[in-house]
Amino acid sequence: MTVGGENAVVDPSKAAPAGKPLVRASGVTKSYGGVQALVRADLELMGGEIHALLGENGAGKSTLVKVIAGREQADGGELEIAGGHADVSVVYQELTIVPALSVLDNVFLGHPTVKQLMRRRSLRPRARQYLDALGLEHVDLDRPAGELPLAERQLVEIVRATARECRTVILDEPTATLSDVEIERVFAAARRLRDDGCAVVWISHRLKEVFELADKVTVMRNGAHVSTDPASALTTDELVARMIGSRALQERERVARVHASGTGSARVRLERLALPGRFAPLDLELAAGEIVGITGQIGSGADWVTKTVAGLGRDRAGRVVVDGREVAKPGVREALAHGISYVSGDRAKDGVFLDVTVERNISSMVLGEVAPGGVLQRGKERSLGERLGRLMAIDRRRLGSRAGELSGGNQQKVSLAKSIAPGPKLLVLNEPTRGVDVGARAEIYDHLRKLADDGAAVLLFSTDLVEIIEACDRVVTMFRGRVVRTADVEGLDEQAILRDILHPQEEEVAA
Amino acid sequence: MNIAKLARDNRASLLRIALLLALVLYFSANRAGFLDTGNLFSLMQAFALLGLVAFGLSVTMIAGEFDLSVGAMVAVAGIIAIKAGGSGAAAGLAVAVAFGLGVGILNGLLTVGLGVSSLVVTVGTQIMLTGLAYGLAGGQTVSYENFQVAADVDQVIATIFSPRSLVAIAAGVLVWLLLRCTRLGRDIIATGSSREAAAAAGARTRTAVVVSFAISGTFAALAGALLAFSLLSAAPTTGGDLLLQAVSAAILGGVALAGGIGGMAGVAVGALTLTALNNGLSFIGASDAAISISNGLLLLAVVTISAGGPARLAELVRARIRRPATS
Amino acid sequence: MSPLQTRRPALADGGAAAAADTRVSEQQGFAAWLRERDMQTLAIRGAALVILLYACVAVDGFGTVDNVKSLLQSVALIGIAAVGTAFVTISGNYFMLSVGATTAVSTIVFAKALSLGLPLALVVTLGAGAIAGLVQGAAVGLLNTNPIVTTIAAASLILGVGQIVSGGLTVNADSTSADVLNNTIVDVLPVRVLIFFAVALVAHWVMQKTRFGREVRLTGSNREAAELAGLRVRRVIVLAFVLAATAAALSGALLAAEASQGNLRLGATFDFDVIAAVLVGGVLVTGGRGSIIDAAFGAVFIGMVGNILIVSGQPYELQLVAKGAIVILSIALAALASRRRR
Amino acid sequence: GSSDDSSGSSGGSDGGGAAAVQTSDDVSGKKVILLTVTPQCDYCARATRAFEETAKRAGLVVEKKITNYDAAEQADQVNQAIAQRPDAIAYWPADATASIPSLNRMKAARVPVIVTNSSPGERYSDLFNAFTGPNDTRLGELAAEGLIRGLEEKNGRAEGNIFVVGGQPGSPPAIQRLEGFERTLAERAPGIRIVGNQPGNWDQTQATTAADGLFTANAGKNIVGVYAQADNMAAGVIVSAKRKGLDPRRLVIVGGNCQPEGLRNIRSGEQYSSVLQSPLDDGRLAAEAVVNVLSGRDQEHNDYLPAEVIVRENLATCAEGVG
Ligand SMILES: Nc1ncnc2c1ncn2[C@@H]1O[C@H](COP(=O)(O)OP(=O)(O)OP(=O)(O)O)[C@@H](O)[C@H]1O
Ligand SMILES: Nc1ncnc2c1ncn2[C@@H]1O[C@H](COP(=O)(O)OP(=O)(O)OP(=O)(O)O)[C@@H](O)[C@H]1O
Ligand SMILES: O[C@@H]1[C@@H](O)[C@@H](O)CO[C@H]1O
Ligand SMILES: [Mg+2]
Ligand SMILES: [Mg+2]
Repeated sequence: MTVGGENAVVDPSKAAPAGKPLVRASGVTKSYGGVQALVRADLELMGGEIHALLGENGAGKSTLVKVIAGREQADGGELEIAGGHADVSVVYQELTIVPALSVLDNVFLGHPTVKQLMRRRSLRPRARQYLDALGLEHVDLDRPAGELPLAERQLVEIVRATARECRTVILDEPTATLSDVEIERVFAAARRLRDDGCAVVWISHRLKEVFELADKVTVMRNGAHVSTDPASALTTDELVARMIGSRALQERERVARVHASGTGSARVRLERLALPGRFAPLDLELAAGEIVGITGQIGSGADWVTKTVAGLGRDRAGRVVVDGREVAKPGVREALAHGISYVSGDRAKDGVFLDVTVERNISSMVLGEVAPGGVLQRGKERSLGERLGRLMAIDRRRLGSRAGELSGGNQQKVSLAKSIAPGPKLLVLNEPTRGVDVGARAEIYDHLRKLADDGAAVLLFSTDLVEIIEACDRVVTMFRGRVVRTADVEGLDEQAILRDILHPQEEEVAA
Repeated sequence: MNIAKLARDNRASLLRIALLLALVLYFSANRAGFLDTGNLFSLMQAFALLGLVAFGLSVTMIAGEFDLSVGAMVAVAGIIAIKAGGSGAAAGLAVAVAFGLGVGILNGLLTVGLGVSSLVVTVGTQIMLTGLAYGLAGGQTVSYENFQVAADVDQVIATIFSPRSLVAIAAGVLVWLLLRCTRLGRDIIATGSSREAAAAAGARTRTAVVVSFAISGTFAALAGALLAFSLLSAAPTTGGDLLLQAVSAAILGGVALAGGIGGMAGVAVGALTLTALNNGLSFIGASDAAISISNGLLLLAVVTISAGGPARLAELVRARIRRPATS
Repeated sequence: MSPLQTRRPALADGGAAAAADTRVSEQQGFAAWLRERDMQTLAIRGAALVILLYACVAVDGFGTVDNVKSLLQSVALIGIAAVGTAFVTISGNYFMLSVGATTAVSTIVFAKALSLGLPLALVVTLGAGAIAGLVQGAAVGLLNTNPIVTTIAAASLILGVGQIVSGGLTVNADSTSADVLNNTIVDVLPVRVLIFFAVALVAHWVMQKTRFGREVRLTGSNREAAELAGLRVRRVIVLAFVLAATAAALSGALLAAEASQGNLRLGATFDFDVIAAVLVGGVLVTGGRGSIIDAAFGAVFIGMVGNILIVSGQPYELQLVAKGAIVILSIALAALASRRRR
Repeated sequence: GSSDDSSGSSGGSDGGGAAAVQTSDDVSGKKVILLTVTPQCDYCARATRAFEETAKRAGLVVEKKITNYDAAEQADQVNQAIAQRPDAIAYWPADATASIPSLNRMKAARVPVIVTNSSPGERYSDLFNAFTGPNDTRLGELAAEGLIRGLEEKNGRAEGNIFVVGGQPGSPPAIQRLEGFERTLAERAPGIRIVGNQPGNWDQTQATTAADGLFTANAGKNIVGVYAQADNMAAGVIVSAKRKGLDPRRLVIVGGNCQPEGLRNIRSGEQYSSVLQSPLDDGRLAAEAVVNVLSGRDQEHNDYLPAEVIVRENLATCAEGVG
């Protein structure tokens, strides 16, 4: 029906009869400048099902979602939505919580039924109900949303999507910033929606979730539809093969893990390191060649350990020692001078320069090297960009694009490449593969491993336990600001780690 | 709600009010008569102009935009009011305000329609409006013959107010209500706080921007028209300093340049602070240099305090002191 | 091998090769060049060219060497100040609203200092400007104060000091010692214009090619990310303000040399002209994007439009209306052009 | 009136010289509030200073309120001044046209008012006790006289094309000077044609830009002279002429206000004439008028500054006036 221009939408007053799809997109195309984001995208959503939408970074998932929600105009193709764009609610991949508004106002922002003269009193109980359902009983309705931690903001966003009471609910990587407990709540919410007859689209790079949750799975590759199957008919390997296509599986063959713990010499020592109000004094040694994971729920302080080591905790106590030299005072530059490099957990906020080209992002932490004597050398910058781009599996042709034009996962790779550029002695990462697809994630782990093999130490905070187990040699688990235990990953399973960070036994909590 | 928490949550607002009180205290201690009704009337008259313009401008700032054209609007609206006021001041006022509304909407539409920074758009309209002012006035100061009108708009009400200052106060209250109690107001704040996020969430960001410019255009025009009737004349050069004063008032009042933050109560305090400073300095007959320098110091102090400057300064100093000890 | 082939993506890059995404069509030649540019700056340059050609043909007296010379002379001072201000803008700190005050007080400092000889007078004036910039930069960069209010405050302080120094009176300058600044080289290139070109080119080079310039841009693009990346954010901001204020002081010195006097009202109206030049030049107000040379173009563009209108005998009000309309038209053009591109 | 321009400086019956006012017990200790304009303009600063000195010598207590040519702010200052109950107000209107409501208020409050420098006009003369300051129409006439003399001297006859670089458009001095200037030319030298007029806003740089355009626009018309409404703007015109390769000495450039720039350029021959308008006289006359009004002495209602054409021969008069 439509080619270009407005996305034509079926009259919303005509409800979709049973058995008819709520949303049907076929042959949708969309390009940004020279980039064809959607080549031929098909998707059909039925009420009462959870439909996983999978694909590599840049496959076009988010773009398709935006077209369905009416946020972007397709260049061509057909789109039918039973209830119109207004019957589609979306949790976008990038946070769309408005920091200056209260939690209450955020929940009802853009809600179609809110009257021009707002009567907040009548909205409060409704908001409360939706928030409580996602485990946000403790969150004050009047608190500015910008003050909430990242995970809670993400949950509020999900609350907003459910509060709209649309028949199609699309969740674009809703769990990327959440830890397992919270993820369970989101699962429950998604199931409730399905049981109420909604079509739920679930986009995620965590394949485990998909098998747990989804009824149907659609895979996209290079902007086009690859396949749609019942989830039960697929295996992980099949899924991965479809997602990454010709690159197939041999690329996932990983460098064998060398357990370095106890073998290498201690490169980094944290001695009685503490940040008042965040985490209690802890001791930790990282050997050269070792990847140490650190994990915990919100409020565990685990993420603050990485930030503090990277120089961000201003009031820290204790010592950070790298190769026998103490990092005398807090501060990012000081940490960098001692060979500590940091990868932020919030790439849009402070992880990448969205306005700046990929190449210039990559060189941003080593300007001294690409500009000897203060004058930039184009060739040096270019070859640096190419080298690190290759390591991080960033499309070479995108080196000249503004980072903001890349898909979320590819932005994450840029963030990593940038921090690896200085050749750090200690690489500190905060949720390093948030939103990164399986293929690229494996590549990133490989690279972390190579970096470690070259003698660096790696400290990695993640709430993704699969990541901890896949990527790390040792893990530090934390609960309410204290270390629960430090253990070799080998022999640990997710259950064990989860137990640590949820219900630590009294005697296990370090004094 | 306990008072300590309330005080902690509103530290910045309390600081601002304290500053205003300190100024008032200083001037009245320095010279008897500062708080006399006659002088308070003069203070409120000054507020009538600055406050009104600042209220409007700060709505655009809260929406994450900026209206550089308010100063020129004050001038041109005054001229329009006088030219169109031949058959009666009310008609002149109406035409001028309608003009302000129209230009405001135009500013807003250009900004959202072109998807460019409103600073650039309003630099353009600012220059054009000034040209229009010169054109309409034919290079002259235009004057109004009906003396009664000036007496009316500036007549004393309740010893320190006048219709002009009451209009300004009413305008502030209206916007306060808009931002607090309406969906549009919420969308304006959301738009300023995070444009992309607000739009993605379905807030009417374009409407919000256009409305905020409509408000600032209307308020500036209203201020200009009332001023013209108060002075019985209007000149293309009016309002030259007003823009910077209004920005200062808004920022003193806690409106963030980045958008999303601030409210009319704060802006009122900000405008009153500037007004009290200028009124006070003029009251004690301060020298030219003293006026400039105290204005500068006050602004610098407020902006430093509101940036958490003293604490940062202490921190920087501590860091300096600590460094040699560790090496 | 044709250039087309050399730029093909290398697909045989081995195991960890970049994802081969066939959708990215690498654009060549003009299209690629176009994509790289900021449409606003292109639109401004294009519009400038069109207007220029039109004026040369249609406006009597416009296209003469003398007119172009005097046009550039009158643009030079705004241009120098705009080039300096662009550092502040690109660093993410909007504008320096103390440009006018700095220029005005600099005319007094220069006029007073000229008795020490030209070189010393320049050093003193630029030094005073640099100090003014240092103070503002320190407030914004170290104490995180709001740049707009900080520079409005600084303008008041600077003018206050200027009043104390001059008592509000005009300071006469012995202009003969500053004559070289008023000269014209081989009858075509006025020294002041030469200085403008030199300042613009050097500043442009600094912004594009030096580490400092890159740091300014990155800081303006995202200050928090810049801090996390270990860039010298504070130093960068302080320096941006120092450069801007020094440029404003240089404008003041040239102005005083030309006027043979210092006066608090000389150049006091520069603020808005400078802002208009920077904006029309396509520098992104929120920082990060834009180039120095385009701020200079912006100044020339606005000056040229004004000149054409005067030369063609238009009344003052029409000049203003036309100038404003052109500012808006140029950005509209740019916006439409970049929309078409998508 | 043409007789005013050469009348004595302190008007009134005692008609004495500069230091005629004696400290008399009837005014000393009385409070006068001076409402004045920007300290950033040289002329204003000098006039304000002269006022203060003269008033203090007479024993008056002076309080000063300054505005940067902001009529709105000045209206508030008038309210404040009335509240402060002075014995008299000396009022330099930021915009004479906008001063009527303020004059009404001061009159209603029964405060004696001396308007200085910018006259609201004859129509409103019952609203204030006296006006002292320049007669701007007369200043324009004298500028025209200078131009005519210069053309006769340099070219043998008073004819040809000239242009005008004016003050702030809309400001009374700019309007009135042009009026007087044009009228005199029409009467006495109809062969002189004004071919262009652009504002220089009392600013040298802007005057330069305006002249740049005017010289170019009229390149074919053989410009023989320029009227810049103040000497600093004339200095801008000279700069522009040099840029165009014109020798200012061969043009007849006339200015006004007797500013330091004018002194210098007339001496060097690059400017032909100026018009005497001494800021010192301006300030002093106002202060003397305050004293006269307060002590019940006679005070002429319109007390104009002495004005005359200044050329190289009588430059000394000008130098004295500037102080
Ligand atoms: N605003 C834009 N400008 C230019 N290119 C864009 C823009 N938005 C998306 N793209 C490009 O479109 C393609 C599809 O991106 P999209 O965000 O849909 O991928 P995705 O499947 O959601 O990936 P991810 O899993 O990383 O989120 C990518 O190549 C991306 O770079
Ligand atoms: N992400 C979303 N999820 C669910 N509903 C949405 C979403 N975005 C928009 N909507 C709904 O679609 C409606 C129209 O949104 P749209 O963005 O088209 O409004 P708009 O064009 O911005 O309005 P205006 O022009 O008045 O600013 C909104 O009222 C909202 O309810
Ligand atoms: O000549 C005028 C004076 O009369 C005064 O108004 C100030 O500006 C000068 O140029
Ligand atoms: Mg995506
Ligand atoms: Mg919208």
